[in-house]
Amino acid sequence: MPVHVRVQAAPFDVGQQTERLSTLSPHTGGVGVFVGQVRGGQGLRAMTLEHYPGMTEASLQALAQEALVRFELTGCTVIHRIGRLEIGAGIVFVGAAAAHRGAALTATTFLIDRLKTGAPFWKREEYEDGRAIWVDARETDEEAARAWLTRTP
Amino acid sequence: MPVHVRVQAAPFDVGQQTERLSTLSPHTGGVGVFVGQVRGGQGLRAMTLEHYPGMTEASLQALAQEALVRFELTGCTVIHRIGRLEIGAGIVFVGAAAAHRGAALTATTFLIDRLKTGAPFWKREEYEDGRAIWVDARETDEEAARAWLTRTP
Amino acid sequence: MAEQVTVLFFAALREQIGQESLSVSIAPGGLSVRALRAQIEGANPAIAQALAEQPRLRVAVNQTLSTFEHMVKPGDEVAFFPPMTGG
Amino acid sequence: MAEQVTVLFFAALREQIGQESLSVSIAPGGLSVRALRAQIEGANPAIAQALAEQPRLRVAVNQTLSTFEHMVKPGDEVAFFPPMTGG
Repeated sequence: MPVHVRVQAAPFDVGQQTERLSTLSPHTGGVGVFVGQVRGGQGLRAMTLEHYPGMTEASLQALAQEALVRFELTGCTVIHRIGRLEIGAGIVFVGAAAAHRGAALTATTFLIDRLKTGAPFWKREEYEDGRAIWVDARETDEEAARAWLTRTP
Repeated sequence: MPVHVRVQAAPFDVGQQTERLSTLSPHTGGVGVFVGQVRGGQGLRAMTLEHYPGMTEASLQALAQEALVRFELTGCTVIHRIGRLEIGAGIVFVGAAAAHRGAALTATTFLIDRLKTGAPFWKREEYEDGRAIWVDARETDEEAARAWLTRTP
Repeated sequence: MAEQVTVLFFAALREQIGQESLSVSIAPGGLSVRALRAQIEGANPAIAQALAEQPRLRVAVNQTLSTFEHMVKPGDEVAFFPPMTGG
Repeated sequence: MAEQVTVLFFAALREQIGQESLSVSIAPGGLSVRALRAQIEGANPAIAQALAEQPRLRVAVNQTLSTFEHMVKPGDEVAFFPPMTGG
Protein backbone atom coordinates (compact mmCIF):
# COMPACT_ATOMS: atom_id res chain seq x y z
CA MET A 1 0.00 0.00 0.00
CA PRO A 2 1.46 3.38 -0.93
CA VAL A 3 -0.15 5.05 2.11
CA HIS A 4 0.46 3.74 5.63
CA VAL A 5 -1.23 5.42 8.61
CA ARG A 6 -1.21 4.30 12.25
CA VAL A 7 -2.22 5.71 15.63
CA GLN A 8 -0.62 3.58 18.31
CA ALA A 9 0.70 3.54 21.88
CA ALA A 10 3.72 1.39 20.93
CA PRO A 11 7.02 2.86 19.68
CA PHE A 12 7.66 2.89 15.91
CA ASP A 13 10.70 1.38 14.22
CA VAL A 14 12.34 4.06 12.05
CA GLY A 15 14.54 1.58 10.20
CA GLN A 16 11.64 -0.68 9.32
CA GLN A 17 9.37 2.20 8.29
CA THR A 18 12.03 3.80 6.08
CA GLU A 19 12.77 0.41 4.53
CA ARG A 20 9.08 0.08 3.67
CA LEU A 21 9.16 3.44 1.88
CA SER A 22 12.45 2.63 0.12
CA THR A 23 11.20 -0.66 -1.31
CA LEU A 24 7.68 0.35 -2.43
CA SER A 25 8.74 1.07 -6.01
CA PRO A 26 11.88 0.64 -8.15
CA HIS A 27 11.21 4.22 -9.35
CA THR A 28 11.90 5.72 -5.93
CA GLY A 29 15.03 7.88 -5.90
CA GLY A 30 14.66 9.49 -2.49
CA VAL A 31 12.96 9.06 0.87
CA GLY A 32 12.42 11.91 3.30
CA VAL A 33 11.67 11.26 6.96
CA PHE A 34 10.85 13.38 9.99
CA VAL A 35 10.74 12.05 13.54
CA GLY A 36 9.28 14.28 16.26
CA GLN A 37 10.30 13.41 19.81
CA VAL A 38 9.68 14.68 23.36
CA ARG A 39 12.12 17.58 23.90
CA GLY A 40 13.52 17.90 27.42
CA GLY A 41 14.25 21.10 29.31
CA GLN A 42 12.51 23.60 31.64
CA GLY A 43 11.82 20.79 34.09
CA LEU A 44 9.62 18.77 31.74
CA ARG A 45 9.28 15.14 32.83
CA ALA A 46 6.90 13.63 30.26
CA MET A 47 3.86 14.35 28.11
CA THR A 48 0.60 12.58 27.43
CA LEU A 49 -0.94 12.57 23.97
CA GLU A 50 -4.74 12.53 23.92
CA HIS A 51 -6.67 12.05 20.68
CA TYR A 52 -10.15 11.68 19.19
CA PRO A 53 -10.41 8.01 18.18
CA GLY A 54 -11.88 7.59 14.72
CA MET A 55 -11.46 11.20 13.65
CA THR A 56 -7.68 10.92 14.16
CA GLU A 57 -7.26 7.99 11.81
CA ALA A 58 -9.57 9.55 9.22
CA SER A 59 -7.77 12.91 9.23
CA LEU A 60 -4.31 11.34 8.99
CA GLN A 61 -5.49 9.11 6.16
CA ALA A 62 -6.87 12.13 4.28
CA LEU A 63 -3.64 14.05 4.87
CA ALA A 64 -1.48 11.19 3.60
CA GLN A 65 -3.67 10.75 0.50
CA GLU A 66 -3.44 14.47 -0.21
CA ALA A 67 0.37 14.35 0.01
CA LEU A 68 0.50 11.26 -2.25
CA VAL A 69 -1.38 13.03 -5.04
CA ARG A 70 -0.03 16.56 -4.57
CA PHE A 71 3.66 15.56 -4.62
CA GLU A 72 3.31 12.51 -6.92
CA LEU A 73 4.82 10.26 -4.27
CA THR A 74 5.55 6.57 -4.65
CA GLY A 75 4.42 6.27 -1.02
CA CYS A 76 4.08 7.97 2.34
CA THR A 77 3.67 7.08 6.00
CA VAL A 78 2.22 8.80 9.07
CA ILE A 79 2.50 7.12 12.47
CA HIS A 80 1.46 9.01 15.61
CA ARG A 81 1.80 7.72 19.13
CA ILE A 82 -0.71 8.29 21.93
CA GLY A 83 -0.47 7.93 25.71
CA ARG A 84 2.33 8.94 28.09
CA LEU A 85 5.76 9.58 26.55
CA GLU A 86 9.00 10.44 28.36
CA ILE A 87 11.84 12.77 27.29
CA GLY A 88 13.45 11.52 24.07
CA ALA A 89 10.57 9.22 23.11
CA GLY A 90 9.38 9.33 19.51
CA ILE A 91 5.97 11.02 19.10
CA VAL A 92 5.48 11.03 15.36
CA PHE A 93 7.03 9.51 12.23
CA VAL A 94 6.25 10.97 8.82
CA GLY A 95 7.96 9.85 5.63
CA ALA A 96 7.60 10.31 1.89
CA ALA A 97 9.14 8.43 -1.04
CA ALA A 98 9.37 9.94 -4.53
CA ALA A 99 11.33 9.75 -7.77
CA HIS A 100 13.30 12.88 -6.83
CA ARG A 101 14.56 14.44 -3.62
CA GLY A 102 12.62 17.70 -3.94
CA ALA A 103 9.21 16.02 -3.83
CA ALA A 104 10.26 13.64 -1.03
CA LEU A 105 11.55 16.41 1.24
CA THR A 106 8.79 18.92 0.47
CA ALA A 107 6.14 16.26 1.12
CA THR A 108 7.80 15.37 4.43
CA THR A 109 7.60 19.01 5.53
CA PHE A 110 4.00 19.26 4.28
CA LEU A 111 2.96 16.18 6.27
CA ILE A 112 4.38 17.38 9.58
CA ASP A 113 3.29 21.02 9.12
CA ARG A 114 -0.29 20.00 8.39
CA LEU A 115 -0.43 17.25 11.01
CA LYS A 116 0.57 19.65 13.82
CA THR A 117 -2.67 21.62 13.78
CA GLY A 118 -4.90 19.51 11.51
CA ALA A 119 -5.31 16.21 13.33
CA PRO A 120 -7.11 15.86 16.68
CA PHE A 121 -4.21 15.37 19.08
CA TRP A 122 -3.60 17.31 22.27
CA LYS A 123 -0.50 17.36 24.45
CA ARG A 124 -0.51 17.55 28.21
CA GLU A 125 2.90 18.27 29.75
CA GLU A 126 4.00 17.03 33.17
CA TYR A 127 6.71 18.95 35.00
CA GLU A 128 9.04 17.81 37.75
CA ASP A 129 7.47 20.32 40.16
CA GLY A 130 4.08 18.64 39.70
CA ARG A 131 2.50 21.13 37.28
CA ALA A 132 0.44 19.67 34.42
CA ILE A 133 -0.10 21.98 31.45
CA TRP A 134 -2.08 21.54 28.24
CA VAL A 135 0.12 22.76 25.40
CA ASP A 136 -1.26 25.81 23.59
CA ALA A 137 -1.34 25.74 19.81
CA ARG A 138 1.42 28.00 18.51
CA GLU A 139 0.44 30.70 16.05
CA THR A 140 3.57 29.86 14.00
CA ASP A 141 2.35 26.28 13.63
CA GLU A 142 -1.04 27.43 12.37
CA GLU A 143 0.69 29.79 9.91
CA ALA A 144 2.91 26.95 8.65
CA ALA A 145 -0.18 24.81 7.99
CA ARG A 146 -2.03 27.68 6.26
CA ALA A 147 0.96 28.46 4.04
CA TRP A 148 0.45 25.13 2.22
CA LEU A 149 -2.95 26.35 1.00
CA THR A 150 -1.30 28.83 -1.37
CA ARG A 151 1.95 27.06 -2.18
CA THR A 152 2.58 25.13 -5.42
CA PRO A 153 2.47 22.19 -5.79
CA MET B 1 30.17 13.56 18.44
CA PRO B 2 27.55 15.93 17.02
CA VAL B 3 28.91 15.50 13.47
CA HIS B 4 29.27 12.05 11.91
CA VAL B 5 30.69 11.69 8.39
CA ARG B 6 31.56 8.48 6.53
CA VAL B 7 32.46 7.44 2.99
CA GLN B 8 32.02 3.69 2.71
CA ALA B 9 31.29 0.80 0.36
CA ALA B 10 29.04 -0.95 2.91
CA PRO B 11 25.31 -0.22 3.27
CA PHE B 12 24.20 2.14 6.05
CA ASP B 13 21.63 1.30 8.71
CA VAL B 14 18.92 3.97 8.66
CA GLY B 15 17.43 2.89 12.00
CA GLN B 16 20.76 2.97 13.77
CA GLN B 17 21.81 6.31 12.25
CA THR B 18 18.50 7.97 13.10
CA GLU B 19 18.70 6.56 16.64
CA ARG B 20 22.14 8.15 17.00
CA LEU B 21 20.72 11.55 16.00
CA SER B 22 17.66 11.13 18.27
CA THR B 23 19.72 10.35 21.36
CA LEU B 24 22.52 12.94 21.02
CA SER B 25 20.81 15.49 23.25
CA PRO B 26 17.73 15.62 25.50
CA HIS B 27 17.01 19.00 23.85
CA THR B 28 16.34 17.43 20.45
CA GLY B 29 12.71 17.78 19.39
CA GLY B 30 13.00 16.65 15.78
CA VAL B 31 15.18 14.65 13.42
CA GLY B 32 15.08 15.04 9.65
CA VAL B 33 16.49 12.37 7.36
CA PHE B 34 16.95 11.97 3.62
CA VAL B 35 17.98 8.73 1.95
CA GLY B 36 18.97 8.82 -1.72
CA GLN B 37 18.79 5.50 -3.56
CA VAL B 38 19.42 4.14 -7.06
CA ARG B 39 16.25 4.88 -9.07
CA GLY B 40 15.33 2.23 -11.63
CA GLY B 41 13.82 2.78 -15.08
CA GLN B 42 14.90 3.41 -18.69
CA GLY B 43 16.81 0.12 -18.65
CA LEU B 44 19.23 1.13 -15.88
CA ARG B 45 20.91 -1.86 -14.26
CA ALA B 46 23.28 -0.33 -11.70
CA MET B 47 25.58 2.61 -11.06
CA THR B 48 29.13 2.97 -9.82
CA LEU B 49 30.11 5.82 -7.51
CA GLU B 50 33.66 7.09 -7.97
CA HIS B 51 35.18 9.62 -5.56
CA TYR B 52 38.36 11.53 -4.74
CA PRO B 53 39.68 9.91 -1.54
CA GLY B 54 40.73 12.47 1.03
CA MET B 55 39.00 15.42 -0.59
CA THR B 56 35.64 13.65 -0.25
CA GLU B 57 35.88 13.18 3.50
CA ALA B 58 37.19 16.74 3.98
CA SER B 59 34.40 18.33 1.94
CA LEU B 60 31.64 16.32 3.65
CA GLN B 61 33.12 17.17 7.06
CA ALA B 62 33.16 20.88 6.17
CA LEU B 63 29.58 20.68 4.88
CA ALA B 64 28.33 18.95 8.05
CA GLN B 65 30.11 21.49 10.28
CA GLU B 66 28.57 24.35 8.30
CA ALA B 67 25.08 22.86 8.75
CA LEU B 68 25.67 22.32 12.48
CA VAL B 69 26.47 25.99 13.05
CA ARG B 70 24.11 27.54 10.50
CA PHE B 71 20.98 25.70 11.71
CA GLU B 72 22.00 25.37 15.40
CA LEU B 73 21.69 21.62 15.20
CA THR B 74 22.18 19.20 18.08
CA GLY B 75 23.82 16.91 15.52
CA CYS B 76 24.03 15.86 11.90
CA THR B 77 25.20 12.93 9.80
CA VAL B 78 26.40 12.45 6.24
CA ILE B 79 27.15 8.94 4.94
CA HIS B 80 27.91 8.38 1.27
CA ARG B 81 28.51 5.05 -0.37
CA ILE B 82 31.03 4.33 -3.12
CA GLY B 83 31.43 1.46 -5.56
CA ARG B 84 28.81 -0.41 -7.56
CA LEU B 85 25.18 -0.10 -6.43
CA GLU B 86 22.11 -1.82 -7.89
CA ILE B 87 18.54 -0.49 -8.29
CA GLY B 88 17.02 0.35 -4.91
CA ALA B 89 20.35 0.42 -3.05
CA GLY B 90 20.94 3.34 -0.68
CA ILE B 91 23.52 5.85 -2.01
CA VAL B 92 23.48 8.56 0.62
CA PHE B 93 22.10 9.17 4.12
CA VAL B 94 21.89 12.71 5.49
CA GLY B 95 20.24 13.59 8.77
CA ALA B 96 19.90 16.54 11.11
CA ALA B 97 18.70 16.80 14.71
CA ALA B 98 17.50 20.08 16.23
CA ALA B 99 15.29 21.49 18.96
CA HIS B 100 12.55 22.27 16.43
CA ARG B 101 11.29 20.70 13.21
CA GLY B 102 11.99 23.70 10.98
CA ALA B 103 15.75 23.64 11.58
CA ALA B 104 15.93 19.84 11.31
CA LEU B 105 14.11 19.69 7.97
CA THR B 106 15.76 22.76 6.45
CA ALA B 107 19.21 21.45 7.42
CA THR B 108 18.41 18.07 5.87
CA THR B 109 17.53 19.77 2.58
CA PHE B 110 20.65 21.97 2.81
CA LEU B 111 22.91 18.93 3.32
CA ILE B 112 21.62 17.01 0.32
CA ASP B 113 21.38 20.07 -1.97
CA ARG B 114 24.96 21.07 -1.23
CA LEU B 115 26.36 17.55 -1.28
CA LYS B 116 25.00 16.87 -4.80
CA THR B 117 27.37 19.26 -6.55
CA GLY B 118 29.83 20.16 -3.79
CA ALA B 119 31.57 16.89 -2.92
CA PRO B 120 33.80 14.98 -5.36
CA PHE B 121 31.58 12.06 -6.33
CA TRP B 122 30.80 10.96 -9.89
CA LYS B 123 28.17 8.49 -11.04
CA ARG B 124 28.61 6.06 -13.90
CA GLU B 125 25.41 4.36 -15.02
CA GLU B 126 25.25 0.87 -16.52
CA TYR B 127 22.33 -0.02 -18.75
CA GLU B 128 20.90 -3.41 -19.64
CA ASP B 129 21.85 -2.88 -23.30
CA GLY B 130 25.51 -2.52 -22.30
CA ARG B 131 25.84 1.26 -22.45
CA ALA B 132 27.86 2.92 -19.67
CA ILE B 133 27.22 6.63 -19.19
CA TRP B 134 28.77 9.18 -16.84
CA VAL B 135 25.93 11.19 -15.31
CA ASP B 136 25.97 14.86 -16.29
CA ALA B 137 25.57 17.42 -13.51
CA ARG B 138 22.07 18.88 -13.75
CA GLU B 139 21.78 22.64 -13.92
CA THR B 140 18.85 22.46 -11.47
CA ASP B 141 21.12 20.76 -8.92
CA GLU B 142 23.73 23.48 -9.27
CA GLU B 143 21.03 26.13 -8.85
CA ALA B 144 19.71 24.41 -5.70
CA ALA B 145 23.20 24.47 -4.20
CA ARG B 146 23.77 28.13 -5.15
CA ALA B 147 20.43 29.19 -3.68
CA TRP B 148 21.76 28.39 -0.18
CA LEU B 149 24.37 31.13 -0.59
CA THR B 150 21.71 33.83 -0.34
CA ARG B 151 19.13 32.15 1.89
CA THR B 152 18.75 32.87 5.62
CA PRO B 153 19.79 31.21 7.81
CA MET C 1 -33.41 8.07 21.12
CA ALA C 2 -33.37 9.22 17.49
CA GLU C 3 -33.67 12.80 18.68
CA GLN C 4 -30.43 12.75 20.61
CA VAL C 5 -27.00 14.09 19.64
CA THR C 6 -23.82 12.92 21.34
CA VAL C 7 -21.59 15.77 22.49
CA LEU C 8 -17.89 15.11 23.23
CA PHE C 9 -15.24 17.23 24.93
CA PHE C 10 -11.48 16.75 24.61
CA ALA C 11 -8.23 17.78 26.29
CA ALA C 12 -8.32 20.83 28.62
CA LEU C 13 -12.04 21.19 27.99
CA ARG C 14 -12.79 17.60 29.00
CA GLU C 15 -10.68 18.02 32.10
CA GLN C 16 -12.28 21.31 33.12
CA ILE C 17 -15.84 20.10 32.51
CA GLY C 18 -15.10 16.84 34.28
CA GLN C 19 -16.94 14.70 31.76
CA GLU C 20 -16.11 13.54 28.28
CA SER C 21 -19.53 13.08 26.77
CA LEU C 22 -23.11 14.21 27.05
CA SER C 23 -26.33 13.11 25.39
CA VAL C 24 -28.52 16.05 24.34
CA SER C 25 -32.10 15.96 23.09
CA ILE C 26 -32.76 18.26 20.16
CA ALA C 27 -35.75 19.19 18.03
CA PRO C 28 -36.29 16.73 15.12
CA GLY C 29 -35.58 19.44 12.54
CA GLY C 30 -32.07 19.96 13.88
CA LEU C 31 -30.26 23.17 14.79
CA SER C 32 -26.98 24.96 14.19
CA VAL C 33 -23.86 24.13 16.23
CA ARG C 34 -24.14 27.66 17.64
CA ALA C 35 -27.72 26.99 18.82
CA LEU C 36 -26.73 23.58 20.20
CA ARG C 37 -23.94 25.24 22.18
CA ALA C 38 -26.39 27.81 23.58
CA GLN C 39 -28.82 25.04 24.55
CA ILE C 40 -26.06 23.10 26.40
CA GLU C 41 -24.77 26.25 28.09
CA GLY C 42 -28.27 27.17 29.26
CA ALA C 43 -28.54 23.83 31.05
CA ASN C 44 -24.96 23.58 32.36
CA PRO C 45 -23.30 26.70 33.84
CA ALA C 46 -20.02 24.78 34.35
CA ILE C 47 -19.86 23.90 30.64
CA ALA C 48 -20.79 27.48 29.73
CA GLN C 49 -17.82 28.73 31.73
CA ALA C 50 -15.38 26.17 30.30
CA LEU C 51 -16.43 26.94 26.71
CA ALA C 52 -16.24 30.69 27.35
CA GLU C 53 -12.65 30.27 28.55
CA GLN C 54 -11.64 28.75 25.18
CA PRO C 55 -11.09 31.75 22.91
CA ARG C 56 -10.25 29.46 19.96
CA LEU C 57 -12.85 26.75 20.44
CA ARG C 58 -13.00 24.19 17.62
CA VAL C 59 -15.93 21.96 16.67
CA ALA C 60 -16.20 18.72 14.69
CA VAL C 61 -19.50 17.26 13.49
CA ASN C 62 -19.40 13.52 12.77
CA GLN C 63 -15.61 13.62 13.09
CA THR C 64 -15.12 16.36 10.49
CA LEU C 65 -13.98 19.87 11.42
CA SER C 66 -16.99 22.15 11.07
CA THR C 67 -18.17 25.69 11.61
CA PHE C 68 -20.60 26.99 14.22
CA GLU C 69 -23.16 27.56 11.42
CA HIS C 70 -23.17 23.85 10.48
CA MET C 71 -26.60 22.21 10.96
CA VAL C 72 -26.72 19.36 13.47
CA LYS C 73 -29.28 16.57 12.98
CA PRO C 74 -30.50 13.94 15.43
CA GLY C 75 -27.98 11.10 15.66
CA ASP C 76 -24.97 13.33 14.93
CA GLU C 77 -21.78 13.33 16.99
CA VAL C 78 -20.57 16.84 17.92
CA ALA C 79 -17.17 17.36 19.53
CA PHE C 80 -15.81 20.55 21.10
CA PHE C 81 -12.09 20.97 21.72
CA PRO C 82 -9.21 23.45 21.91
CA PRO C 83 -6.86 23.95 18.91
CA MET C 84 -5.05 20.72 18.09
CA THR C 85 -1.41 20.26 19.09
CA GLY C 86 -0.11 17.06 17.55
CA GLY C 87 3.29 16.11 16.21
CA MET D 1 61.44 15.56 -6.93
CA ALA D 2 60.58 18.79 -5.12
CA GLU D 3 59.86 20.39 -8.48
CA GLN D 4 57.09 17.95 -9.36
CA VAL D 5 53.35 18.34 -9.08
CA THR D 6 50.98 15.39 -9.07
CA VAL D 7 48.11 15.73 -11.52
CA LEU D 8 44.99 13.58 -11.09
CA PHE D 9 42.03 12.92 -13.39
CA PHE D 10 38.64 11.61 -12.30
CA ALA D 11 35.49 10.07 -13.75
CA ALA D 12 34.85 10.52 -17.51
CA LEU D 13 38.13 12.41 -17.81
CA ARG D 14 40.16 9.63 -16.22
CA GLU D 15 38.45 7.09 -18.42
CA GLN D 16 38.98 9.08 -21.63
CA ILE D 17 42.62 9.89 -20.88
CA GLY D 18 43.25 6.30 -19.85
CA GLN D 19 45.36 7.19 -16.84
CA GLU D 20 44.50 8.53 -13.41
CA SER D 21 47.66 10.39 -12.48
CA LEU D 22 50.65 12.12 -13.96
CA SER D 23 53.78 13.59 -12.46
CA VAL D 24 54.71 16.95 -14.01
CA SER D 25 57.91 18.94 -13.55
CA ILE D 26 57.38 22.66 -13.11
CA ALA D 27 59.57 25.71 -12.61
CA PRO D 28 60.52 26.25 -8.94
CA GLY D 29 58.60 29.53 -8.81
CA GLY D 30 55.34 27.79 -9.63
CA LEU D 31 52.71 28.68 -12.20
CA SER D 32 48.97 29.17 -12.52
CA VAL D 33 46.60 26.21 -12.99
CA ARG D 34 45.89 27.65 -16.45
CA ALA D 35 49.60 27.61 -17.34
CA LEU D 36 50.01 24.10 -15.90
CA ARG D 37 47.10 22.91 -18.05
CA ALA D 38 48.71 24.45 -21.14
CA GLN D 39 52.02 22.78 -20.31
CA ILE D 40 50.36 19.35 -19.94
CA GLU D 41 48.32 19.84 -23.09
CA GLY D 42 51.44 20.79 -25.07
CA ALA D 43 53.05 17.47 -24.13
CA ASN D 44 49.95 15.24 -24.41
CA PRO D 45 47.57 15.73 -27.33
CA ALA D 46 45.20 13.06 -25.97
CA ILE D 47 44.86 14.95 -22.68
CA ALA D 48 44.42 18.22 -24.57
CA GLN D 49 41.50 16.71 -26.43
CA ALA D 50 39.88 15.20 -23.33
CA LEU D 51 40.13 18.49 -21.41
CA ALA D 52 38.79 20.44 -24.40
CA GLU D 53 35.74 18.18 -24.47
CA GLN D 54 34.86 19.12 -20.86
CA PRO D 55 33.06 22.47 -21.18
CA ARG D 56 32.64 22.71 -17.40
CA LEU D 57 36.04 21.45 -16.27
CA ARG D 58 36.64 21.73 -12.50
CA VAL D 59 40.01 21.88 -10.72
CA ALA D 60 41.07 21.19 -7.13
CA VAL D 61 44.49 22.14 -5.74
CA ASN D 62 45.53 20.15 -2.68
CA GLN D 63 42.00 18.74 -2.43
CA THR D 64 40.29 22.15 -2.34
CA LEU D 65 38.18 23.44 -5.24
CA SER D 66 40.19 26.17 -6.95
CA THR D 67 40.19 28.50 -9.92
CA PHE D 68 42.36 28.38 -13.03
CA GLU D 69 44.19 31.49 -11.76
CA HIS D 70 45.29 29.71 -8.57
CA MET D 71 49.11 29.45 -8.28
CA VAL D 72 50.50 25.91 -8.17
CA LYS D 73 53.76 25.27 -6.29
CA PRO D 74 56.10 22.29 -6.44
CA GLY D 75 54.72 19.44 -4.31
CA ASP D 76 51.09 20.39 -4.88
CA GLU D 77 48.39 17.93 -5.92
CA VAL D 78 46.21 19.21 -8.80
CA ALA D 79 43.07 17.34 -9.83
CA PHE D 80 40.95 17.91 -12.95
CA PHE D 81 37.40 16.54 -13.14
CA PRO D 82 33.91 17.08 -14.57
CA PRO D 83 31.17 18.67 -12.43
CA MET D 84 30.46 16.53 -9.37
CA THR D 85 27.34 14.34 -9.30
CA GLY D 86 26.98 12.88 -5.82
CA GLY D 87 23.98 12.03 -3.71
